[in-house]
Amino acid sequence: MAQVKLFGYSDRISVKPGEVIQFYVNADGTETAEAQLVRLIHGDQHPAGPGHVEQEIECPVNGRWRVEKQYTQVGSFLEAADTERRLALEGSFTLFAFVHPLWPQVGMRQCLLGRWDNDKNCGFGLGIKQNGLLEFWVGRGDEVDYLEAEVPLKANMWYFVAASLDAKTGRATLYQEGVVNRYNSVLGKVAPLDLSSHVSEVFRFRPKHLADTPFLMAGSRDWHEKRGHFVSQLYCGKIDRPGLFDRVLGRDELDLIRSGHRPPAKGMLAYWDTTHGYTDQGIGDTVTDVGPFNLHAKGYNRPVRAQTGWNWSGRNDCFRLAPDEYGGVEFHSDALIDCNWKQTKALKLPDNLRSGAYAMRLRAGPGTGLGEEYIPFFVRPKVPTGRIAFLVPTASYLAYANEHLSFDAPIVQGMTGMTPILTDIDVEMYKNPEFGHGCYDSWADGQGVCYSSYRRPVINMRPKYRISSMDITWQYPADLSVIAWLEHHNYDYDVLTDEDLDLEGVAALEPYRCVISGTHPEYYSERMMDATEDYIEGGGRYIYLGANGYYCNVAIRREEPWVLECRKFGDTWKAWEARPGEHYMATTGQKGGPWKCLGRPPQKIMGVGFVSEGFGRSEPFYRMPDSYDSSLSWITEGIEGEIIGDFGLAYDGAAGVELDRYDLTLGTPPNAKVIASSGGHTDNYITHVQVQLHQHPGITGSYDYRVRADMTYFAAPNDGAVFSCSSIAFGQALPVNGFENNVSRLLANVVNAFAKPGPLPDAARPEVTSPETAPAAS
Amino acid sequence: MPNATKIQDRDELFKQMFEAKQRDFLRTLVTTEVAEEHRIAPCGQHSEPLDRLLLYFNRRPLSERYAIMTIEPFKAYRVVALSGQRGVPPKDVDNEIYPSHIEAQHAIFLRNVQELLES
Amino acid sequence: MTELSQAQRTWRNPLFAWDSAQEVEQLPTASYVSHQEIWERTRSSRTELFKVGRLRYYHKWAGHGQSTWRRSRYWPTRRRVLRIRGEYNDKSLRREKTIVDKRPIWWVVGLMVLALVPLITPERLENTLLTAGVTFGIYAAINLCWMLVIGTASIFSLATYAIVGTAAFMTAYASTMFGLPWWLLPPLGAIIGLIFGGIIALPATRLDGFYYALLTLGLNELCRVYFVTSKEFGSATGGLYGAATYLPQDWSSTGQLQLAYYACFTLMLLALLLYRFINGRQLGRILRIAPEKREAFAEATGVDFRQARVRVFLISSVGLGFIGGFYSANYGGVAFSIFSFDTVLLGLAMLVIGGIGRAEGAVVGTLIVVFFDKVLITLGPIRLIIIGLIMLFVVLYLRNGLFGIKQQFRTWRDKKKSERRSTRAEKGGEMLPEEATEARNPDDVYRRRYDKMQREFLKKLVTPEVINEHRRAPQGQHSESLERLLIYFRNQPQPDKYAISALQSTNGYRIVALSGHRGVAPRVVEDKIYRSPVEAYHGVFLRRVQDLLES
Amino acid sequence: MDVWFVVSNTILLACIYGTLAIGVSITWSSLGLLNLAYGFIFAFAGYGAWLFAQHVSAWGPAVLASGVLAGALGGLFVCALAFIPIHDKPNFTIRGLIATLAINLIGTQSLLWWFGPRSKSLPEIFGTWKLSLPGMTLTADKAGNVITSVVMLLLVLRWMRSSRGGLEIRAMMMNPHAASIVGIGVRRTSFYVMAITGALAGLAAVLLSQTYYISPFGGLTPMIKAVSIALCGGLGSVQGAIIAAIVLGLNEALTTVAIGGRYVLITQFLMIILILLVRPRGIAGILDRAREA
Repeated sequence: MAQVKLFGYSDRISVKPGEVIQFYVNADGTETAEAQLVRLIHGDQHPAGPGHVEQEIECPVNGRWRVEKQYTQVGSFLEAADTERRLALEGSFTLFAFVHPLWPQVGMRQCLLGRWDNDKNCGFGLGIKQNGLLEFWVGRGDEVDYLEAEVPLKANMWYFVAASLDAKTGRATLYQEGVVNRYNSVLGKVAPLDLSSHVSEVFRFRPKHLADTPFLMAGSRDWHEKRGHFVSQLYCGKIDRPGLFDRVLGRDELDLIRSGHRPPAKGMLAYWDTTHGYTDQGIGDTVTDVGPFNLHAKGYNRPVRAQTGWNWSGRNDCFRLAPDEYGGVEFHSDALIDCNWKQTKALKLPDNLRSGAYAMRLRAGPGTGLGEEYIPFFVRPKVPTGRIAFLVPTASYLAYANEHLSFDAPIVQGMTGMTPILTDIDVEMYKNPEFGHGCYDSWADGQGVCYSSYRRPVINMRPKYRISSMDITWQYPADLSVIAWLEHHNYDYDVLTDEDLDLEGVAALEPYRCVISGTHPEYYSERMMDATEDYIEGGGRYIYLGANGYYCNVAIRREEPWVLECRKFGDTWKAWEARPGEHYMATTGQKGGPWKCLGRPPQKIMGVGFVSEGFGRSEPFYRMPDSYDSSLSWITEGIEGEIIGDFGLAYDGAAGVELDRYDLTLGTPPNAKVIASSGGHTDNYITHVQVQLHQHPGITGSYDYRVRADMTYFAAPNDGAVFSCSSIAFGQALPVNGFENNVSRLLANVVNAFAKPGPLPDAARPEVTSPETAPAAS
Repeated sequence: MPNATKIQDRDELFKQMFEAKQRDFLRTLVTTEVAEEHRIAPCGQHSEPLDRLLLYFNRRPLSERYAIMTIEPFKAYRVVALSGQRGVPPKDVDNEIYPSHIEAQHAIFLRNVQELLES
Repeated sequence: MTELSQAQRTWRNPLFAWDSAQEVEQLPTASYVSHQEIWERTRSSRTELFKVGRLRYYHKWAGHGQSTWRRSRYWPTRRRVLRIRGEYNDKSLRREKTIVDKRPIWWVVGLMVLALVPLITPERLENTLLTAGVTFGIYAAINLCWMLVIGTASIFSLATYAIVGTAAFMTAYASTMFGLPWWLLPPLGAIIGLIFGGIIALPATRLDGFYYALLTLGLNELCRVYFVTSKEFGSATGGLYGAATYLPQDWSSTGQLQLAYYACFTLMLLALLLYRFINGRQLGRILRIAPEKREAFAEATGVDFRQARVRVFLISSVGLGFIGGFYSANYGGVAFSIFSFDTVLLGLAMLVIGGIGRAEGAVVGTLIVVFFDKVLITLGPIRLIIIGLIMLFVVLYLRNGLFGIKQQFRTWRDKKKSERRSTRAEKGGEMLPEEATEARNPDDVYRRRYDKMQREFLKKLVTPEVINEHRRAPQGQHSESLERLLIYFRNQPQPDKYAISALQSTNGYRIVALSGHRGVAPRVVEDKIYRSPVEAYHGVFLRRVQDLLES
Repeated sequence: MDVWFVVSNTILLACIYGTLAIGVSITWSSLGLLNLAYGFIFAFAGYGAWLFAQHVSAWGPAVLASGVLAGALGGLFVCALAFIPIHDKPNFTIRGLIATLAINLIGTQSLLWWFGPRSKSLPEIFGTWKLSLPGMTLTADKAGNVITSVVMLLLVLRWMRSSRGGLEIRAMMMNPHAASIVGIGVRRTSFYVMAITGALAGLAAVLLSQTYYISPFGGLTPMIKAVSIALCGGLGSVQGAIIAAIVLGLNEALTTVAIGGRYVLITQFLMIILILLVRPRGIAGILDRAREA
């Protein structure tokens, strides 16, 4: 019997009671699954904590669900809206495009442009053969005539390619010329490569067309018995300004197009000007046809727009400056934005549902491992009621979605200093990459993944999941430790997500006296940054309960909040690097990358910012002199001794995994106080590139004093305040010893003070001029 | 430890604490073998104890650092102390003339070790 | 180095000053070893290094560049006149074109020579040569059909000459008895071939290769005995003669011979066409999926190879019958010798010498055997002995006949090459120059060298102290020796890198090795189950140390 | 119909065919070699016996022995030439078959070249006596044939059953891989096998020469019959071969009596085809696990 596997996702991640959420489930080896709505309390199974805790909640859809095998269309491509079948050409025609293949020798045929049915062998197409040769083909159903170029296409080089068929003589001609300049390709002019190839041959027949074949770019129509129609022959690479003529374009005419002239009007059927429609605020998924029939092409799985085009001259680094040089649309054969499965169930949330982290739990077969699936979502209150909000960093969940670091990144063992501990689900995801990647992965062709979405199973956004390369909980399951802590102390809290923050701005936070962040809110859009800053400035009290947060700029479309865009480059540690000139996000037109490089280091809002990461071991915090400041003693009230948090579910310490540091030069408010700092980190903790200009020996834990977490507090305008914990491991120290420990106590002190109406204790008392007690250490 | 409230930059505060601990540790690394190792080859790959000592010495604030002054290239060198302030020239620390910069470097090392042990 | 003091064999933990509970103050460790020592000591390669590079046997044509390359096909197929591969030379980036398959050229040249033979034969040899040529044409045609049966359909039938002979005898009989004109004989033969083939195809579907071979061998013998003993077929005269022939009786014997030569040549061309159409098209392709012993696989993929085999068998039987009819029309009759065991044997020799499964093998094999058998006829039995010896030689030493020599030579050469290389190369060692020529990225060449040096150095760091230290704390602050080992291990490339698999069922941990290829799951390297991650980490460490010491 | 005649002929033919077929069968099952040089060995043994009779002694048993010896020699010769060099090469079965055919061609042509096309005859080995029984007459050659071949066959089977060499051969027949693992040398065993099967062919040659003559190509028909019978009985099975020999002997005897000698081959092949169609692996093809080709 086949192994039972369940995977699912929901259409929304943040819902209010009374709203409808839809679930999509894919099942292997079973036809039914037991569904149960659960409220998630704790998701880390570490023996030192409470283990996995959930509450089953009554709801109308609990019980047996019929589930089925679902199919996913992976790969990005463009489909032309050709309802009148103008592109079903039977006479002479010419196809052309600028292309920048990423992986021509992948061993599978890739279709660049064409109205081609792979199953019925009908139509025509221009593509790349298995061995990398440019190829033009025409099919009659029973037979296909192919014509291929003489030399294979080289990866990462710009070409102008064209193919024409003369209906009268049957002569097919293939045109391939390099359009390499000093900037746009991997090789420059000094490499002795002759890229051009012109081949011609007489074909035996003209194309026969099926009525319903779509005209596709970067893929072609295919059919499978169970799936029905889908798109295969997916292309990896960029296409720039393709077009279609209903006559044969001569070599001279093609040469003109190649040299940058606008294609002639005579005989033009379609000319997709990929640079058309760029705005200051981003680019959509539709590629405009500026030809006579307006056959606009719609992107599927979000082809990457605004990539450098064939004529990128290196002078301009943004599509907003020179849209004409940014005509590249990049396709990847394993891109995935939305699984688009058939809906399995819809649930109208009960009106009395409390705000919190929920999930639809599905079980089939053994009910464990791959036979168990949680589809998580967060319930906001209809009207904010709580004094406290827990802000779930869903944007960062998306960035880390389905990461495959243990498998694909050789450096990860060196970074973590650990051997990965894999589970069945990791292996399953590696074997079946159809649920896509996160922004820590590369697409199969080697380019970094810049789009991630939650409309697909995101297996690391699940309770119980442990990130294999580090053997701790990470993001969602780690954040559940904070929820468990809030539950344990019976705080009156609401749950909010990044999505709400991005859509509603400061209005989402304003009702709350105190906002608590997740353990690793790394990815922040500008709207989220602004809202957070405004909230604090307006008197909000913010607990930054993690580290390496507010670090990287990302972009989210308002109308499609399930997709995140992230570009990685430059002065940061990065899983991949965006090409030069491709640092601006197509979604908003903003520059991506670390906020520090954009002039907004996290220190400016939170007082601390990323300094080091290392894994393997965490250390305790040591109280710093400021904690003995009598005006701040409310923070450490009831804490014995100088050591805080020499325990935790993440490597037995409250300071570890990733660390943030107080840094006046990067904008820590000068009134910030350091309550405690960690020390004694191992040499596996390395100072981040952003805090030094050169790399030299001695920048690791046992040499460099900057490798530390600073627990900071500062008062903000209007009775606002920020408390930053500066360590990812902090949240995971909370559950130790049944939530009775000094980390828990310290956080409770802060939360209680923050949530209480009126000014904070330290504001009430005048500043004490001399310290009361002895120094922290000597 | 200096009075915490006098130092505005909490970073500086931690740095002092860190270095105090580091010195405690580094003092345990000082042995005759380490000194001998340095004498033979002041530059190049070193054993971990020597490496740790050198990395510490080489990252002292400039005002606490020594340098070598060439009196005559390849013939005579002297050890000087940097001021760490623009416009203020280095000061001689003694009158010793070393025939090669290797010996001068070793002399600096010994001085540094001495100061470490005394701190 | 001199005697080490205690201090040098002790590692002091820089974090102990932080006095956190987990820290030990000092641990025994290995003495310091410089990683530079190995670089300084290594002055030359351990094996002798030879100049490399090899001659290019094939002419590489230059690329077309800007000019248009007009290609053409064999009308009306989609097959190109010549298969040409265009590429960049890996080393020089020069554009090159290679004729991948030169066989069409050889065929054209060979067939043209054959067509010209009658015109250039010296007078004195004309008779012998042309007679041999006639035989050659007919036998080549027969062998091509036979090759379809043996090579394409993988039916080891030895009844070929039985079909030809039967068709020949029947048509000759029909011609003598009913006065059929010569041009009716081949089609009639084809019908007889179809019937005969149909009868013997029946057991072919049931019997395994050898059973069938022996059965058909017997069948051949059966036909011989039958025809030899049948009075109607001229048991008294050693054959049946007097059938109609296409050779005009009023022509000179030379003229007749030349006509016969060209007729047989045409017959061979027809057989070649038949071979091409069967072997090169759908039927042949189906059957190539189902070579012997992979039949189950082919069947599983839905290929009806049995039916395809029978169809090929029947088609070639029709061909053979046609040739049989032509045979009697050519010679005006037929002798019993067509059924003789030696004929079968010689035919088999022709196939075997050329190489089974190729048209050129059948034709050239026939040419060789016919040359010995008919041209050197004066030698008597010795010529057959020679043929037998050639056949024996081919079977004993060549894997697939004369035309398999190239492939066999290459295999042999590659084997020798890798043998030689393996005697010189050391495990995990540097790339030898001959290996380096095959490296696509010269960076790899250096990486191998660096890696080798690094490992030589790291081997010296492995001591019981280091292993104990790791057992104590797989993560955390480590002594230099241990840290160096760990950094090396952790930064290895992904393929075959160790990882740990958490077993849900038993709450244990097992060591696996990553594949390094997307979609390929890690493989389990040992059965041992570790109780905790810490034990598993140490297990991985021990394995890595083991691998290091073994390399 | 003369029942006795049929019976005696059946027995006689069965004995000779059995002798031949068992040789083919053993070779196939133990070595995986289909020895189509059997005809040559046959003729070679005949000529050996003839030469012995011509030049040394015409005493029956001695001639018989010389024929057997010559046959064994021929077997060894084939083994050394066609088995040893290629038995571990790919495609051995087909190549072995073709190699033995080549040897057959070379050998018979050499015999033809050396001795000329004229047939030779051997002296009467078993004398010329007759034994008259009620209903039938037993000629010396018939009786001798039967007795000698049965004795020889029994000897061979007995040897195979009880001796070390026989054990090795049987081990090879059952499982060549396992046999080679336990240290039974393929080469050495192959010499045993080929010598014994050659000897059987030699015996058959001498025995048949009592009826037919010795000629270079005289081995062909016996070989084809032997192969067909072995095939029919199920390649590799001794029992099968014996059963098939009896069946085909009976068929031949009956055909001769009923229709006429010239139809013997025809009925025989029809019979074989029939048997094979019913049991594609021969009569004993299921009794013994036939060696996989």
